[in-house]
Amino acid sequence: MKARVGIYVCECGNNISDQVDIAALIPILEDAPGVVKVMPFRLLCSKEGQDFLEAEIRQEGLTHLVVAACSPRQHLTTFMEVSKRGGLNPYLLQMANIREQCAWVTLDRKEATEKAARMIRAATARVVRQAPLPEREVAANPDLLIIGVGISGAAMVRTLAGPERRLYVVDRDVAVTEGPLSGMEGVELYGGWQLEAVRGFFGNFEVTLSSGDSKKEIKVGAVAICSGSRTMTLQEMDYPGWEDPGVVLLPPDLEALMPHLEGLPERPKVLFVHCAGREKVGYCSGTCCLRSFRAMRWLAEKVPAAQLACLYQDICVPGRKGEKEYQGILGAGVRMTWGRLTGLSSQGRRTAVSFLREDGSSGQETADLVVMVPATVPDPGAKVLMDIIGADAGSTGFVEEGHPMLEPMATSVRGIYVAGSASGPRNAEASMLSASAAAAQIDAELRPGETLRLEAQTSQVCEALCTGCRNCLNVCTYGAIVYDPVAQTCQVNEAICRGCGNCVAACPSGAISVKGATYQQILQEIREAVR
Amino acid sequence: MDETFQPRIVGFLCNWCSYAGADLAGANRLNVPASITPIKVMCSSRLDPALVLAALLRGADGVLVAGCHPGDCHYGEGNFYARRRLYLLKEVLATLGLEEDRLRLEWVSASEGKRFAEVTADFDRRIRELGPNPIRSRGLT
Amino acid sequence: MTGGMGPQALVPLLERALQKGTCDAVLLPMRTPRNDSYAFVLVRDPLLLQRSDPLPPVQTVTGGRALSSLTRHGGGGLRILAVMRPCETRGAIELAKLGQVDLKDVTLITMDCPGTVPLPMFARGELHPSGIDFSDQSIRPICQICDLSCAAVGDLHLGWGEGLAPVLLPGNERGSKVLQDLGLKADHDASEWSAAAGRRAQARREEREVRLGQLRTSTSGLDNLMVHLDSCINCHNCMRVCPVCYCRVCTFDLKRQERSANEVLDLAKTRGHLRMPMDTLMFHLGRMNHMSLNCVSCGACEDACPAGVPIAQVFAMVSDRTQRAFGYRAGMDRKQRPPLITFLEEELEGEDEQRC
Amino acid sequence: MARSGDILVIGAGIGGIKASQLLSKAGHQVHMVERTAHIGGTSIKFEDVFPNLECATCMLSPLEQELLQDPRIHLLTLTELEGLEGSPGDLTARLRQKARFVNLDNCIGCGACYDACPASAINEFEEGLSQRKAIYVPCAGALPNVPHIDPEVCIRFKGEECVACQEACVFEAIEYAQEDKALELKAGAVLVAVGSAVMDAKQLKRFSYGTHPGVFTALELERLNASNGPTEGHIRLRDGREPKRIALVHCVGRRERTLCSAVCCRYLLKFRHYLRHKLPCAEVCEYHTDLCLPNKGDQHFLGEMAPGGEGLMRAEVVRVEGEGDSLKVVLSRDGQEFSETFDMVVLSPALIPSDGVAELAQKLGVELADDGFLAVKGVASSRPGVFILGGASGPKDIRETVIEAMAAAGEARRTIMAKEDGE
Repeated sequence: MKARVGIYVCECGNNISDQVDIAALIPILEDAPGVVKVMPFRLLCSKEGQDFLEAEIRQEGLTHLVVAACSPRQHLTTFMEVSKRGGLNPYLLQMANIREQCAWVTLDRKEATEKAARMIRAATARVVRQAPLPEREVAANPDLLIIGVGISGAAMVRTLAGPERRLYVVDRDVAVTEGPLSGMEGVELYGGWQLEAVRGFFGNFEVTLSSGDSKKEIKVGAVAICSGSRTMTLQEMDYPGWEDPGVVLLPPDLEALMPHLEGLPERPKVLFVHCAGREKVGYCSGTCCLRSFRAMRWLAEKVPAAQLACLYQDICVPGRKGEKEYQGILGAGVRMTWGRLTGLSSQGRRTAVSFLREDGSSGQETADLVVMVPATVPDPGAKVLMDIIGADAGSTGFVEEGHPMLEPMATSVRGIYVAGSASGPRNAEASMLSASAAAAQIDAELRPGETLRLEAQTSQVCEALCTGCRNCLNVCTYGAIVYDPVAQTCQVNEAICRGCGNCVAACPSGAISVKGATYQQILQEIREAVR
Repeated sequence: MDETFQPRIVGFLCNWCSYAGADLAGANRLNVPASITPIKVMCSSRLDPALVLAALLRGADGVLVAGCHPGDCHYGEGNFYARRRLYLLKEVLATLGLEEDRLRLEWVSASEGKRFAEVTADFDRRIRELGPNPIRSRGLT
Repeated sequence: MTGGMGPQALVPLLERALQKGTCDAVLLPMRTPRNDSYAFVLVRDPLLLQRSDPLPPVQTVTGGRALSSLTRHGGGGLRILAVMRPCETRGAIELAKLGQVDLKDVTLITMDCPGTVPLPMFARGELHPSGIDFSDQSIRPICQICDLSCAAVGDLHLGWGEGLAPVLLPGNERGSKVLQDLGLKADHDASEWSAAAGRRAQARREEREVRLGQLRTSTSGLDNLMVHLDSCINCHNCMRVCPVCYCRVCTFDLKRQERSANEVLDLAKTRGHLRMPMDTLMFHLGRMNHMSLNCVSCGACEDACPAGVPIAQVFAMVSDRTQRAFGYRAGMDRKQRPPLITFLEEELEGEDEQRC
Repeated sequence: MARSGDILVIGAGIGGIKASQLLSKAGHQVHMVERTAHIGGTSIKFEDVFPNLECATCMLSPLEQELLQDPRIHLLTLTELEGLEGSPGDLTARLRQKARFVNLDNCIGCGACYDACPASAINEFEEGLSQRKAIYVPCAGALPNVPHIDPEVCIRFKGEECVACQEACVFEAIEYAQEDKALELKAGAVLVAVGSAVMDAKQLKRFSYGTHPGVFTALELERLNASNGPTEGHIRLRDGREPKRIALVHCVGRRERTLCSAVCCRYLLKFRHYLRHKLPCAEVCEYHTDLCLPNKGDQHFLGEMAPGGEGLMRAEVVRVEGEGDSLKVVLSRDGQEFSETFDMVVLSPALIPSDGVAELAQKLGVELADDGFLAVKGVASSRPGVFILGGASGPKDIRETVIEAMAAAGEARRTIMAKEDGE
């Protein structure tokens, strides 16, 4: 069918017409190939403008539409809607941004007019090369695999359990099968099982679980990593003299400290050593200071006679609660000493703690009990897990978030989510919070009974041209490209592709093209731009 | 320098940062050389060097590629690859003494309207120094 | 190592390899039945090795391509000993990185290469050296500036020539393994050879600098470049024979490169004149952009050019620079990823950060 | 009884935006109420954000555009809550929308009216570093790209016969006759994302802020560095000179407020990056008591911003004294007092409850904490169906705010669902 292109030039009140001689434009545009109508309009984005365009599309039987107006960032969606209403596929529309990028930035009216002509002709040459793109969807499986049932895992199960989606819960601990989560509606517990393989993509993952020799295949739409974290052991910190009996780790459950308090002198001196292992792990665990302060308060109640001291480097208590606790223990007379722990040693019945001061001089404190406040480290399983899933584990070994700020519950792989301290140190409260955040995101992005909308402008591989060199696969940030060993070519998974076009440029064979930005479309734009 | 020379510069702008930066230049009514004709691409990494070459061989006096600053890419890493590809093309041109300055890669963020104006003005100046792309007069492609 | 003086010394060794089942097949150049040319042949029968010539005086089809057709996308599990020149081997290694060769079951055997004579002259019978040695003056210009002609890039490498006692050197585990299987042990004292190889490389490197320097002056700028490219007839042979041009169809042969008559006329109008056929520059510059990072300077393109364009040397000139730009040398390091599928976050930035 | 799956989100900062978009994705109609004339909150004031030094505008403007085009999100700018009645799943919000005096549908944001306007005032968005007109958008790129008239400044509203903007506008978008509106909305749940404010550094006399021109607040430096800011990104002293020695002061008001503002350490480190680029010759000294680097990537960030701790010193700033053009910063370390001289001092004032939060709490019928932030348990307020996220309940960085936004959205959704099942 022969192209019938309509070009509509918005005067934008006077914003465009003041700088661009639209009358002079019209003849230049009219002789562009395929153009059947060129028409100025005062304000195309207005109600009247939109109705006018809609009517024009029908009356003129337009096959392609060019709107020369403002920035597509402002009104592309507006005019795509208009196209739809006019019965024209919205991808057969091209905008020429002759306001922001021409009229408003060009002093000389003649130059502005010529540039506008180039821009509009470029848009016209491009639009006739554009193809209608359908709005596509894929069916999605609402079921979810949750890995690990610590605080965050359990919270997610409680939040998401229900009749409309199955939850498969895997944990290396056999006990969970009989645990508090057993018997919940739609929840299948796999205690003592682990993840072996994950295939597929968001909405349609195929997962292999294994326990000893037995395997199980399940299908889920998404995976939530809740593998948690743990605190460093004295051995891992490996400070000289850590074996000293007077040295203990701050336990999760403070009651566990009691035995260590027995047999201490009348007014025992208890020294809390913060940042234990921080140098080794290379980050501040963020949660330990508060934990330590609470322990001090608890201890002060249990053993009022105790003299409490604290060796610290930075007090990290972001927010409201922590600072109050801090002021509290300062008020209670806990002696704070700045120092970087270098070693421990027994001194009679006491333990000597050596440290470096900021000026480099070394200092020493002795105490009847040394309580080490340990760094938090990722669960040993996390890295393995990341390898299986193909998501990034950061340099710290914790799961990397999809985006440190905007996508804290996502990972680098779409459909794989993370919650709790698997992605970094978190206390119980923060873990709960992150769990309900992740749950909310999954619930919103993977709604039972609904399909997933696909990007309209995705890449596609021409099998005849692909040599299977996998350059595209190597540069794709989304893992949207797979190599098919049978066809010996690469293929794009359009459910994942975001249409950036990186793979297109990576392919020397020209075997990949991205819909809506093909070689020809851009080339035609170039041609007119350099005329 | 030939005063009558009106350069033709193709400006490939990434949708997320540089195109927005160019819009901001407009919103602020800054002056951008009329020689630049913008072409929007989703990401600087979409730019197949063959297209850049095509632009130069079709007579573009200059080709500007503008993308998000390294680390800011909307798609994560696209601009890192774009940087390598265009650097390669520049090296090829440089080895053959083909005025690699006609090709320029710049980072312009969505808030850098002023920078966009400066970058384009400077590039326009350079292209005017270089004069018309000899490809045209030599009848080559 | 045992007997022989030159590459022929490899033949008995290869026979033994086939007999002992060290490998299932040997891939190496053989004389054609009419003794007037050479081709790579996959040999399973030791007796056939009689006709083999591990180091022919001319390069016909490059070894990398031969290997590619055997192993592309994961061979058939056939354990192959492949005998070829360093440049061909480097081509094979590049192809492996590009998924066009699978080296899993392949043992690459290389040897010092004195160079080859130009294919056209050889084909016309103007040059018919039986064997070729390091003093030969008739070798191709691209060979004359090859500083990697003695690079031990194979799993096994044979050093020889110039009166040297030939040495067989394993380049890695796989190479040593093969020697073991054959009941041979690596020549420990390779000092004499490596000294000689070093000298050859050095001399060639200097020659390369000089010649490419001259070429650079003579090609610099559009006019000068066209002096060399004007004779191009757009046959694209250079691409077709290139061992690292691995595309099914060359991008520059695709329809999308074709210009509509309208566009051409349009150009004719706006320009005084128009060189036909069009897009010669697009093709060559485009190819340099696609291939120069993988170019191994094997010279196949130049051998194949009917118009006498010194295309291999131009490519050598370009790829020396582009490869250096990314700290890459094609085919030398099997582990190193090709430059365009990787990046460093901080690199290639001009002095944008103003210093104090 | 009518039940509503709609959700009311108060505050259009990054938290409110993320929550609204998640809810819209989940199929809810969202009413988004913003007190100012524009969306984006505090985050859009930043050039870069830690720890990746990403360009904030590049990060946020796509989100904002998306929000404005989202058919399920109904944005009400210049609007505040008056009262909230009812129970979870069936709440009625009474709102008051101030007149914009500019027709949102007609205006295309060309800005012709700014130039025409004769009246100008201090631009609050630019931390008072620049002037704006009576009809204005706070900064280039602010969304929606439609100005509003500030009746406090507009001379017409002071009785003069000015129609300058109306005459300048070819779109008949200026409507002096507009009046404040009272609105009523039904919603199943309410999300409060009003963020936090920055303590007025003038209150801490010892830092000489407001009395000496060389003393700046962090937000002032942010705007000075912003390429869309008052100086187009040139970091200059108030008299236009380039600062040579700059002191970055941590924990300003930490003791007075007994809270750690959580973000200062990292944004002050970020400033090192700004300054290194913009003023490579300037000497920068950073004075901190503790370094609060709670996220796994922060230590690495510290290493990049201050390699080998260069320019970092653990010392408390006792006071800042003006000495002509320059500033004497009196420091104390392990009981020892000493001083250093600078020409620019940048303070990091504590984050405090945003103004009007107490009133808002009343109107919402939720409890305040003793320190004036909204009291929360997780993201739940004291009133069922009302959820709090981000800075409203204490100092938060963007990351934490986003997490709470998603959590709050989820909780709100669940209360509504629970109610609906209850039907």
